[in-house]
Amino acid sequence: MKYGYYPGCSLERNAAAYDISTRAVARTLGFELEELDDWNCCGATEYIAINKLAAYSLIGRNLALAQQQLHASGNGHLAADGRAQLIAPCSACFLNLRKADRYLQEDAKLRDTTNEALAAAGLHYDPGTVFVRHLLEMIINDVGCDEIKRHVTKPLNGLRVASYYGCLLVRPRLGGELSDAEYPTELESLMKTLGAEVVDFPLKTHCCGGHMTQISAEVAYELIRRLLQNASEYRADVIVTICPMCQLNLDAYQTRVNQHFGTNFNLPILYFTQLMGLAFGLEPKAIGFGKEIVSAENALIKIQRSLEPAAASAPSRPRKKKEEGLPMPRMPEDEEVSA
Amino acid sequence: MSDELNLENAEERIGVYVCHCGTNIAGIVDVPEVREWAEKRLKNRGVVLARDYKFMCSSLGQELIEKDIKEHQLTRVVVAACSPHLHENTFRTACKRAELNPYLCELVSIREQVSWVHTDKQAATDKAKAVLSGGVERVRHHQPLEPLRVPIHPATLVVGGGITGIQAALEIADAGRRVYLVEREPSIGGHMSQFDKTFPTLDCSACILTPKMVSAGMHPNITLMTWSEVTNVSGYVGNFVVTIKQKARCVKTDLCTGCGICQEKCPKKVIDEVYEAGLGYRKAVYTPFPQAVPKFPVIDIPNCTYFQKGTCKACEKFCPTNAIDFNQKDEEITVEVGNIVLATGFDLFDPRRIPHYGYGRLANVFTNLEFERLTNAAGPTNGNIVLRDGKTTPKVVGIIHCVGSRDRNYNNYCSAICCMQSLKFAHIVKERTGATVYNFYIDMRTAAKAYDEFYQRVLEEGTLFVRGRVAEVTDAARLPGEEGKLIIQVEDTLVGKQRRIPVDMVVLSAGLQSRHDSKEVAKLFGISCSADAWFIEKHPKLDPVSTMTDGVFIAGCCTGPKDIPNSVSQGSAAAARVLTYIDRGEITLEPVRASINETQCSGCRICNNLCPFNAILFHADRMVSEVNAALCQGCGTCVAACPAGAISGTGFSNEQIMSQIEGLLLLNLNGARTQEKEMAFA
Amino acid sequence: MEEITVSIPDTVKPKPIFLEEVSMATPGVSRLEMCIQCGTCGGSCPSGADMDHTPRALFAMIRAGMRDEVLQSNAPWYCVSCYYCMVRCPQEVHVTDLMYTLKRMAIREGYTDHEAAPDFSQTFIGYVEQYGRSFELGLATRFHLTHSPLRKVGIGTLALDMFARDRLSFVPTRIKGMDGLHAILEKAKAITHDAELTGGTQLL
Amino acid sequence: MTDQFEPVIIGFTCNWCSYRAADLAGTARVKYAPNVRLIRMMCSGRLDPTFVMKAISGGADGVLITGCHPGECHYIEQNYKALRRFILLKRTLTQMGIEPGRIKLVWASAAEGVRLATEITKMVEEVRALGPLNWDHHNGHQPLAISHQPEEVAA
Repeated sequence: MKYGYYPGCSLERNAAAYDISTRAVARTLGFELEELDDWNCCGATEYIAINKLAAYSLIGRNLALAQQQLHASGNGHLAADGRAQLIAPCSACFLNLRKADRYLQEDAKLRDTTNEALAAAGLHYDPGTVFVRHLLEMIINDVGCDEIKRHVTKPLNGLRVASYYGCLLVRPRLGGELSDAEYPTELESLMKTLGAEVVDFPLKTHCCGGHMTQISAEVAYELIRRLLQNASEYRADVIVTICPMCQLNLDAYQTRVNQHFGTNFNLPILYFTQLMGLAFGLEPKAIGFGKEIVSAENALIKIQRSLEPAAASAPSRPRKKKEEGLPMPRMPEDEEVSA
Repeated sequence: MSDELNLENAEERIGVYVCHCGTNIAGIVDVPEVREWAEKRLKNRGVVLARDYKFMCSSLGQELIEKDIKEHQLTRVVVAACSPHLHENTFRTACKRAELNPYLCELVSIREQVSWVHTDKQAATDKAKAVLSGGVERVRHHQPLEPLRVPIHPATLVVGGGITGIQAALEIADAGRRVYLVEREPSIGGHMSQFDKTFPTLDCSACILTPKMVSAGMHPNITLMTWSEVTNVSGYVGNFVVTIKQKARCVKTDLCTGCGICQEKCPKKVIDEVYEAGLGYRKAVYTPFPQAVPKFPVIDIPNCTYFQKGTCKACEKFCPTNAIDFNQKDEEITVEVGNIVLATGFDLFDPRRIPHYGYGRLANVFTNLEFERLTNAAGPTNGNIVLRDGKTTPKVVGIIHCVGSRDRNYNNYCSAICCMQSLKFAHIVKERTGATVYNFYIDMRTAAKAYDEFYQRVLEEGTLFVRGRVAEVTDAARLPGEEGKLIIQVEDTLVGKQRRIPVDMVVLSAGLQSRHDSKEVAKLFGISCSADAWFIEKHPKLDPVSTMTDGVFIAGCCTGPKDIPNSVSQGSAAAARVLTYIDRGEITLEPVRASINETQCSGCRICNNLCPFNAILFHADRMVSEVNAALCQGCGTCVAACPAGAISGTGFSNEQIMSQIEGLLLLNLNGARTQEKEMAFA
Repeated sequence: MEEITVSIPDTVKPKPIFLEEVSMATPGVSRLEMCIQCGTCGGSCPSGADMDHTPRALFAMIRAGMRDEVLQSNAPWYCVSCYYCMVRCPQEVHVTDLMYTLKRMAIREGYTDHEAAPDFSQTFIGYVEQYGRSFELGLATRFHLTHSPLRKVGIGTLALDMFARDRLSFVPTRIKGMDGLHAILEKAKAITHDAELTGGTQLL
Repeated sequence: MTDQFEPVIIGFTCNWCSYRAADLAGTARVKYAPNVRLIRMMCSGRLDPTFVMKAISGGADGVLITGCHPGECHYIEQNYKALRRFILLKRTLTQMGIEPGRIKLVWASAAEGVRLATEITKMVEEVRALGPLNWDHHNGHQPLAISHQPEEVAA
C-alpha cells in the first residue's frame, strides 16, 4: 500500500519521535509513505482566526500539491473511489486539511476565491480529489489489528495504557472518522492487540488545552491536570497519544502543572506508533524514545518484567450482572469484558 | 385534431367551477381570469359555462353546481379547487344529488399543486389554466360508473395489547362484535403495566389498567391471542385474511390454573429485559407480572435448561395439573376480518447512543423505564428508590429531559410525554426519599388538562429546575465535593454560567421512538411510514386514526409519541370508525378496476404474471384472459402492459390520460400550440 | 426563478443584519439561525467557566444585534477548538466555526487591541508567512517577550529541556516555494480587502 | 418572469405516494418551479410508455415519472415494473436522439413532500439547461404521432 504523507511542522522537530516511529512502523507493516514535496504549514488553529481566505489558501496549497503529486505518481495512492490518499499523523493538520476539502466542496464562493488565490502560484485544487486520512484511522482500517498482531514479537504485557485521542481526530464529524465522537475504541483495540492492558479513561477525548498553554496558561494547566489526574486514578503507566499538540502539552508542561497545583504526576506521554514499534521488537532509540521530557524508563522496565503480577487493579465500576443489587444494562462490550 | 374531437363528443356539455378557497387560491391565482379563459378558450371543447366562487365546497357552492346541472343540462363537471383526496367525494355527491353520475365529475388541484407551492402570480395563473384544461379534456372521456359494493366482515383484528389496543378491542367487543386481539408478549398490558403512577392525577397505573385487562381477557367477544404475531395479511377492506403465528407456549392453557408453582420451582433465573426493563429477574417459565392476562405462563425456550441441556423438567414435575407440554409447536392460525386496528406502540430510545450521559457505563444512571420499575411496588425493589447497589437511598437525584429527543443527531421531534413524566418522577422522589431533586429541561411543555397545575405543584414541593440541556454526566471528579458522585455538567442558561452539580442518581427521560420493526409491519399491512418510521394518518388533523389503506386503522403511540389520555381516545376513535363500517354492512369502493375486451385479447398471457393479486385468470379453452373484479385492485399495470391494448382501466383509461396530457400541454386549443405556450408564460 | 426554488438563494445582500453577517461569513452552513438556546455548547465547553458569555448567550446577543458586546466578548478567545459543542449541538449549529468568525470580525473591527490570543495568532502566522512553516522557538520567545516577560523564564527552562532532547530548533525551515506561497497569500488578502470595502460579507 | 426559456414538464404521479407527497408539499407550503404539470395514476405501474411518447411529441420538454420507493409499492411490486419500463424507455428515447436528461424517475413516499419539490426544481433547471426539445411543432408535423386514437393528432 502507498500513501501520500503530510508530516506537518511539529513532526519536523518537537514531535520527531512521532515521525521516526511512524516511518519505522510503516517499514515493518509494509506500507509506503511518500512525503508531499515542499508542503507548508496548515495554519493550525491560528490562521483561520485572522483571515479566512488566506487560511483556506494556505491549506489549499497543500491540497493542490497533493492533487498534483499523488494523482501524477499513479494509482498507488488512490482509494477505491479514485481519490488520492493523504495521510496526516497530526490531528490538527488532519482536521484542517479534511475540513478545508469539505467546506470547499460545500461553499462554491469559497472554492472559487481560494482557487483564484492559488492561481497566483499557478496552482489549482478540485475539492474532493484528495482523501485526507489520519494515520491511526488508516492503520486500523487498512492494515487492521489481525495483520498487526502477526508482527507483534514483544507484547507489552502488563503495561497499563490510557488511550488518549484528544479532540481533532474525532470531532467535528466530517465523515470517515473513528467509531464515535466521544467514546471511540479503536486505539484501545490497537493497544490490546499489542498486548498492553487498557485502562478505562473517561476523559479520553477531552481537550489538552491546545494553544492555551501559550495564551492563558492557567486555563491550559487545569485542562492538563484533569487528564493526568483521571489517567493516574486508573493507574495508567503511560498515556498514549495520536497528536503532537496533545503530547507536547501533557509531556512538556507536566512539570509546570505539578508546580502549579503542587501535584506529583509522573506519566510518560508516548505516541501510539512508539508502542507499536516496541511491540514489533524495534529498538527504543530507533523509535524516538528518550525524546520525551517525562522519562518513559519505568514503563520500559516494566515491560521487561512483564511476568510479574500487574499492579493493584484500578477502581472499577460494577459492570457485570451481580446477584446482590440491581443488574447493569447490557453493553455491547460486556461480552468482550467477560471474555 | 380538435375538430374531430369536437364532432366526436360535440354533445358533451361541461360545466367548469373555479374555487377561490378564500385567499388560499385567489391570493396567488387570478381566479376570475382563469374562469374567463376557460369560458372563452375551452368553449369548443364542450365547456358551456364557467363560474368562480369563494368556497366551492360550501353548501352554497355545491347547490350552484346542482342548479347548473339541472338548468343547463350539464353532462360533465370540472371543479378546480383543492386536492381530490380532500373533496372529490363532496363534488361527486353534489352531482349525484342532481342526478348526474358522480363519476362524470373531475376535481383538479390548483391549491396544493399551484397556489400553495408557487409564488409567481402570472406563472401560477397560467399553470392553473393548463391544469384546468387537462381536467376538461380528461372529463370528456369519463364513463358513468357504479361504485363497487363490498360486504364488510363483522370481525376485527386488533394488533397490540397495550392500553390503546385494549381500549379499541373493548369498545368493539362491547358493541357485540368479534375481536381478535393479538399481542407479541405473554401478557397484554403494554408499557402502562410497567408504570407505577400516572400523571397528572398520580393514580396507580395498575389499579386503573388491571380491570380493563381483566375484562378484555374475560370478554366473550374477544379472542385473546398473546405470545403471537401476525405473519401475513391478504385481501382488502371488508375482507382481510390474516395469518397469525401462535408461538409455542409449552403450557396447556386448558389445564393450567395459573397457580405459579412452575415459576417458583424453575431453577433458571433470567434478567427480564422487557417487563422489568433489564432491572429485575424472572424465571425461564414465567408470567411477566402477577396481574398478567392471560394468567398462563410461557416457557422461554432459548433460556430453558431442559431445551438447552435436555434435563431439568422441574416445572413439569411440580405442575399439579400436568399443564406443561414441552412438545408444543408454533401454530399458524388464519382468521377472516373486515377491519384491522394497529396499536403497536413505541420503543424507548436507547440512551447508550449518547455515551456522554454514561448510561451502562456509570452504574447509577437509570432510564425512565428502569426508574418506573424502581418506583413500582411490584418492581425489583418493592418500590424503594435505591442506587444500583440495591440498598443506598440517593440524597440528590438529577432528572434529565429530552434524552434523544429534539436532537438532530438522534430523534428530531419532541417526545411529548417526557416533561410530565420527569415532573412525576420529581414528585415521587421527593415523596418517598425527601432527596434533593434537580430537573434539567430545555423547555417545559405541560400543555394539557391539569398538566401545568402539576408543574406548579412540583415547584411548590421544592424541586430545583435548571433550564439547560445537560452537556455530560461524568464520574471524573474535578472540584471538592465531587469525589464518588456523578457530576452533571450543564449551562444554567438562565444564569448564563456553566455549572457542575454532583448527584447520587441520574434519571434519563429517554424519548419515545417507533418500534424497531415498524417499517416491516407497515409493509405487512400495506400502510406507509414517516421518515421517523411512525405510521402515517390519512389526514393528520381530520382523519387521525385512518390510513391511506381502507380498513386499516392506527391508534396510540404507533402514530407518534402520546400520553395515556390521547392513546385511549385514539383507541376509542379507531373502534368507532370500525363499528361504522361494520354497521353499514357493506362499503362502496372506487370502481377503479381493469377489464379485458375478449375480442381484442390475443391470449399472449403477458398480463397474467404481472398481477400481484392473481386477479387475471386465463381461459385456455377460449385462449383469452379475464380479470376477476373482486381481486383486482386497479393498479393498472396490466393495462399498460397489454400489447393489444385489450385491457382498459376504468377511471384511468388510455383515452383519459392521453387527452389529459393534451389538455395540460394546451394542444386542445386551436391555433399554433407554441403561441399558447408563449402565452402560458407571457 | 430564485423566488420559487427550494434551495436557499446564494446571494449577498448589501446590508445584512448582524445575524446574517456572522452566519454568512462562516464557511459551509453555520445553522446559527437554528439555535434553540438549550446551552449544550456552554455546558460542554472546557473553558466555559472562564468565558464572560457562553456561546449560547453570544448567539442570543447576536440575534439581539448587540454587535459591540459580542465582539468585545472574550469567549471566542477562550475557545480551545475541542469541537464538543459542535458535535453535541442538537441543532447542528457549527459553534466552533462561528467562534472563528467572531474572532476575525473582532480583529478586523479593532476590538481586540490588548488581547493575548490575537497577538499569538498574529505572531504564529507571521512566521508561517515568512517561512511557510511554523517556528516554535521564535513563536514562544517573541510572543512571551512581548506579552508575559515574567513567564519567559519558565518557558526558558522548558525550552532548555526541549533542546536537550533535540525537540526545538534555532533556525526555522523555509519552504522552496516561498515566493509562490507569498503570492497566494497576498492575492487572498487582496480579495479579502476588496470584500471588506464592497461589503462582500461572505468572503470575510 | 424573465425571458429565459421556460420548459414544460409533464409529471406522472402515483396516487399513494408521490401524488400525496405533492399534496404534502402544498400543505407545507414548500415552493417549487411552476413548470411541472402533474397527472395522477393509481400506480407508477400504470405508466404506459406511449404516455411519455405522447407528452414529448406533444411538446413537453421533459417527463418526470414518480412512484413509491422500491419495496413500498401499494400494490406490492408494481413500481419495479415501472422501473423496468423506464430503463427500456430511456434507451429508446436516447436512440431517437432525445437527451436522457429529459426523462427522469424519482421515488417519493407520501412523507417526502420536500424531496419531491427539490427534485422537481432540480429537473426544471436541468431541462432548462438542455433548452427546448429540438424538433419543430409549428407546422403541426409530429415526428411521433403516437396515439390510441389515430384521429387525435395534435394541431
